[in-house]
Amino acid sequence: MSVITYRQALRDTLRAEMHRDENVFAMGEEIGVFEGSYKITEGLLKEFGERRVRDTPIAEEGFVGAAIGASMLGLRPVVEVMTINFSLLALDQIVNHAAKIYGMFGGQNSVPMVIRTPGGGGQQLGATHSQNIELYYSFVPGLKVIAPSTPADAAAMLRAAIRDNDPVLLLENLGLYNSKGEVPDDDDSVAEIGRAAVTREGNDITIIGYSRMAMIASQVAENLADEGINAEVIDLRSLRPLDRETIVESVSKTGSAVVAEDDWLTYGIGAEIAATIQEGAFDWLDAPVRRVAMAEVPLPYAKPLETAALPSAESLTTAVHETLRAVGRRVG
Amino acid sequence: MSVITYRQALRDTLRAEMHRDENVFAMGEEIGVFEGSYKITEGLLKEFGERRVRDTPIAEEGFVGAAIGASMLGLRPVVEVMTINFSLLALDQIVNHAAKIYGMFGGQNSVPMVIRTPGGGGQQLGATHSQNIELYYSFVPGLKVIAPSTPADAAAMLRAAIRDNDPVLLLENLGLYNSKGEVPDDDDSVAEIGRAAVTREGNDITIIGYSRMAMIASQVAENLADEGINAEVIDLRSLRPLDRETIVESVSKTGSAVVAEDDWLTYGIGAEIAATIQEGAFDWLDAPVRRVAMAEVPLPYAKPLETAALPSAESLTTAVHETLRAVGRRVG
Amino acid sequence: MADTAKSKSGGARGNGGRRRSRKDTAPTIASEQPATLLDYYRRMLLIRRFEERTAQAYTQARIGGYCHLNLGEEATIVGLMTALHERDYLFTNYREHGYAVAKGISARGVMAELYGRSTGVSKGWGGSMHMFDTEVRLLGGYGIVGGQLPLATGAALAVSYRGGDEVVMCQMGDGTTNIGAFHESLNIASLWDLPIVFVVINNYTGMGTTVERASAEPELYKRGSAYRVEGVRADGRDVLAVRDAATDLTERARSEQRPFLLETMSYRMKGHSVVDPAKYRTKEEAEEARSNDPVAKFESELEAAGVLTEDAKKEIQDSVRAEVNDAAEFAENSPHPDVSTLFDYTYATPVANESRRMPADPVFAE
Amino acid sequence: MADTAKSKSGGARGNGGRRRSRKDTAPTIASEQPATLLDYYRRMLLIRRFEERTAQAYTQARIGGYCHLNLGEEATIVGLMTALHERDYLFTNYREHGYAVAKGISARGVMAELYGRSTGVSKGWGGSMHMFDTEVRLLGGYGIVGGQLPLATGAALAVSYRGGDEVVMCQMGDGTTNIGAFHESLNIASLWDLPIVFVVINNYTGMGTTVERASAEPELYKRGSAYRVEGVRADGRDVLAVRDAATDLTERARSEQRPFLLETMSYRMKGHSVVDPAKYRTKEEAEEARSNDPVAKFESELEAAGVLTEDAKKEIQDSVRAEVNDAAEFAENSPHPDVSTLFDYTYATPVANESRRMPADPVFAE
Ligand SMILES: Cc1ncc(C[n+]2csc(CCOP(=O)(O)OP(=O)(O)O)c2C)c(N)n1
Ligand SMILES: Cc1ncc(C[n+]2csc(CCOP(=O)(O)OP(=O)(O)O)c2C)c(N)n1
Ligand SMILES: [Mg+2]
Ligand SMILES: [Mg+2]
Repeated sequence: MSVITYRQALRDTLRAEMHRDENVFAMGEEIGVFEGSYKITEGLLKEFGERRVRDTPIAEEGFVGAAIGASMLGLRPVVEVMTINFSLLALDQIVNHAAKIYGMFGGQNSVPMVIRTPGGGGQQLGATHSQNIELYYSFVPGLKVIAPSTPADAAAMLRAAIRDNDPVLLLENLGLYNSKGEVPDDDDSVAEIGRAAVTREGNDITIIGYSRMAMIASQVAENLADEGINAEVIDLRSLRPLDRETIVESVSKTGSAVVAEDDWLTYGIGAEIAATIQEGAFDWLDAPVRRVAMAEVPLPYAKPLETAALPSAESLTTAVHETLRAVGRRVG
Repeated sequence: MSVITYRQALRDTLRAEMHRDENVFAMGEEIGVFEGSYKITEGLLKEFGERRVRDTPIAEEGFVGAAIGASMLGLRPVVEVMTINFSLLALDQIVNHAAKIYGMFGGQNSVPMVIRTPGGGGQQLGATHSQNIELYYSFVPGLKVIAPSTPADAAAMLRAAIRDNDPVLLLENLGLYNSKGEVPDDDDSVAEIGRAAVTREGNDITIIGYSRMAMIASQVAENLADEGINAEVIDLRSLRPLDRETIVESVSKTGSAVVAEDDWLTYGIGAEIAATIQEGAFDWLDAPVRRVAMAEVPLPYAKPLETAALPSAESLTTAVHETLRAVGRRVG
Repeated sequence: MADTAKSKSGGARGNGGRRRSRKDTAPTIASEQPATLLDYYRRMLLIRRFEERTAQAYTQARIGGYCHLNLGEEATIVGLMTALHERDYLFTNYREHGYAVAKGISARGVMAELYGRSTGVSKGWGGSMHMFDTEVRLLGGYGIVGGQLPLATGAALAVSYRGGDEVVMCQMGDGTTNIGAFHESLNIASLWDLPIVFVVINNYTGMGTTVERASAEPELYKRGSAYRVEGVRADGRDVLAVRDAATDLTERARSEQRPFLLETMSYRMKGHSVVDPAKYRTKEEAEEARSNDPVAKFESELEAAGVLTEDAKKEIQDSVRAEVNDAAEFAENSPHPDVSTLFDYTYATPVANESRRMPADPVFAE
Repeated sequence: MADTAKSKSGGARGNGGRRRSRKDTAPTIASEQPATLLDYYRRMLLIRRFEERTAQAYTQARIGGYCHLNLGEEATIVGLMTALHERDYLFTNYREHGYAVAKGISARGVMAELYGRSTGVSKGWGGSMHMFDTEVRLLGGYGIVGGQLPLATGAALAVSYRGGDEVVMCQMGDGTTNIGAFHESLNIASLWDLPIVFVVINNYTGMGTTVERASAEPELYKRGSAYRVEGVRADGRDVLAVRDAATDLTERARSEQRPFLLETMSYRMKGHSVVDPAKYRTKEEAEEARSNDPVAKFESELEAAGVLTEDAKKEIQDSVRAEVNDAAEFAENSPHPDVSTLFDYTYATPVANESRRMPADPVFAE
């Protein structure tokens, strides 16, 4: 075990996979000479050379599509899209091609590629650079979407994504790159795509999050413990497929739930979680499932506005308190 | 009143608006010489000429973006995107530009444009040409998304969209173009964006749909009446903003609901409807909200597979029956 | 670059859409092996009859969805496919029935796909726009205009990455040269020295929009100049001209490891798809098309040259008709895919919690 | 077309990224009005000092987000803005502080926007990448690479639709010429004869990727050839050369109602953004940049020509410094936007059931 950052976990894993398999290579904007906008690929160009660490022109549709085509011939490209906001330019290639090729042609050709891309607001990047649109991928059959919230998961999930034969989008988050955690040394374990994790056991209420909000959820749960509230925390980890059993099982035990998400509320990821709970745990639910999400506005640049619009430990705590009150429990 | 098709209602309204306001013009692929892939713009080039009925190159990002830019200077373009599947190529312009310009620049410049585009499967067009991805727009603050299900609504809503100062996406459906209905003659009424409609009153259960599925829902409700089941039907009409009050009010009365949607179930439009109901009508809900939606696969071409994968009157009826049984009512 | 681009027979187009092929610069029938010429004729005729039968089956509702035919592009297709080696890869748009047959897929497999049967080359999942066969290396049939360009570029990247000697051919229509993917793909292919030949089938229109009304540089082969990609134009209604131009470029792509752009000039003889009456066409245009029908023209040229005898003609026509009839019968008698297979092709690697819900099913099966 | 494209001073670039301006063909200081030259100098210096102050404020955390500076592009900006009339429209990318000031927005308004205050030109909603002012007709400041091109093309369409005589200028970086929007926009602008000048600020790199490693045709002004759009290259570190090239093209766009492409050759003197140390740059490159600093060079040229006296220089430097200090103070003392305004700018036309939920609020307020 060593304690490393989420960034380091991604870099070490990508590097190890490139050593393990000659078919694995990295491509994306500014990942080589510039060493990555967020430095995930630092040092890789020097180590592997231009053939396997490719700086692309600014052409998201073109280079993501090229990665899909290369994967059709058996290569295993790991594409970095600088931020998920820019992935909109490649959406046709991802949704109408990567996600369709296996099924549309009757299962003749798989698309073993990985797209790594960070979401996340809170950096004062303004309306077009602060979005959380993982929904666009999580909605699409044929794609797999995973969202690690810890360095250990980042490593095990990137490994799983690279070895999987389907197009996998690995959601990162600007707010997680510097977060630290224990990661097993020269580990080769592969996470199972499609499984959520109960990261904290509890009986009072279930808090469900993913990516950055899974981290926030754990922090909130720790603080709630000091108030004597014993929250169970679920890190979704996989947005597609979605692990409904784990969610429903937990809520059937706790009787109430709050979803914490970084995207917009209406039609956001949390909507499916709430819909799933009301259908799967209907008879055990003591209060409506609440969702804590971003205010529905183009995110402003000004700090006070941005801060107010984003979900936080405080807003999550408030929603938990109100939900517990709704089930008739006395809280702070 | 005259009985005309949904297609005719769109054409008559667009034509009338172009006569009413010199700033209104149409652009899109093959809308002029070819008179529209689905003939909505038939005759308009002859009547208005190339200045106001513009055939564009095949360049969705370019011409949708050009419409946004033209609207920034006060024109009111009505853009046809041949099918919503192709709109993915223009998504960056719609989501990162049309939806952001008003807010990101502090409310200085509005974007009074309309995007008309049909969704819909069932035509054996295969995985890339049969998608229902209105979710991608309904999720985005700054956009307005409306989905008329009748010729009368098509007319009143297109009129509203053209006169609105924000970017409005008007969702059409391949399965609705030939449907007929009464439309008031030389009408100038404007639909209110953001309002759902109770298209049939009932006390036993609420069926919620939009676009083609709102039409199916009405048909199903009529048949259910023969069995003595009195269903209330809600046509959402506006996906963004979403009229939650109307939904919750109805379910608070009926005690149960089924959502009928043409898109994929997981993270689909219906998820928000179910999440809204469990939060807003929690104490009145006697059974879980069920969703009838497309099977989660890249839609196959072969007819038997396509038919099996799509929601229908039959599947909706089944879900209604099962829901009523769940609330302890004896049904056929 | 535009100035270095050589214009092969075909030349520039007049505004009326007429085009003349400068036969003096074109390869001659005389200099070819009779057997070779008859083979081309047979393959061109097969595409012609296949598409006529497809149109018939479509109007009889045996085929659904959109249906775009290659009528008028037979010489182009045979010329292009003759230039490719078996190991070379092909990506096309949705107007690809003829390519599928010419690249080596059986008429049965293509027709069965059109009928949506499980014996179809894409198991009935793809239909008219989505022919695919790993064996013969036709890597699709794509319905999104321009969608195949980045994919084909990526395939060429894989070839280059492995130091292979295959070439990728990426077919597209004239209208497709105006979409962003064209720009991004040609730039990447040139920047990375990829072995790929982009072929623009200039059939004079998109759906109803002419090249002149869609492309600010209507001499499409010149568009390679923005990427230092050499462009060539050939007469798409002359199978020999297409074959020679395509062979030259594919072999140069192979040896020089560079991308090239080939534009072939032809004419769509029917509407955009089977259901399009093409009212927007002038009489002159339709007449020009008829009088320059590439199959009829080649036929009479071969007859005039004494290469195609009455007997040979009858033999070929009969065998082609037989092959097409057999394909239609095969398709007609093939089974529809079973509904139980609906969830078989969502993922290649099985995954936990994948949804296998039918529309009426609850989220949680009892 | 490429072959007709005239190369103004600036010439072709060597692979080391050095460039020499052929002064013989460039306009001379001698032939200009001293007052004009001093005005250019003042405006270039204002941008220089403004950006230096911006960098300082950013490192002091008074400014957040990304922050891209115009250091090294002062001559380009002043030359371009001099060519525009007040009624002409400007669209830029995110590297636009200098353009905002030069187009006529007060230094106060721009600095306050950088500080995220409600007195900012975009009311604090946009920040560094999103300057916008309807009055001076700077229609944004866009952070998505290439995003401004279709918008600017549409603005030119509106002008043409109304028969107006305004011109639209659309600025972009060299790396932006590789994205699909570039292709689609130039094609549409040429096809529809729109009055727009696309300006490529060739500062030799994207973030760290050089033009040669990103564009298969690195002489970017030649890329107009694929759309029959005339391209011109000018020395971006020579304010007079840029002014003349830009004036020529904007006036031709106005009178001929045609699009044009202008490439200006300059060099980014610092990292891609304030936080980028630009380690990937060679000593030679940095040295070349310093020795060709457009502001310093113009200053010494004016001094040598006797146009810029010691007194004049002091006066200008003092007033520029004063203006920048005033802007910073103004920004510092301006109010932050009030949280109660969070939902004020989602829609221009009020609409029923719009969500005004804060993160902790339930969907249904009690
Ligand atoms: C991105 C996209 N936009 C629009 C369409 C609709 N469409 C199908 S074919 C076609 C015309 C294509 O013309 P061309 O590239 O010349 O090919 P051709 O049909 O002439 O072979 C259009 C606009 C599409 N399939 N994809
Ligand atoms: C679509 C998109 N992709 C990637 C980025 C990230 N990005 C921001 S600036 C930049 C480089 C742009 O280079 P250039 O066009 O030369 O402009 P410059 O910064 O040199 O002025 C990149 C890749 C982005 N903002 N948008
Ligand atoms: Mg064509
Ligand atoms: Mg640059």
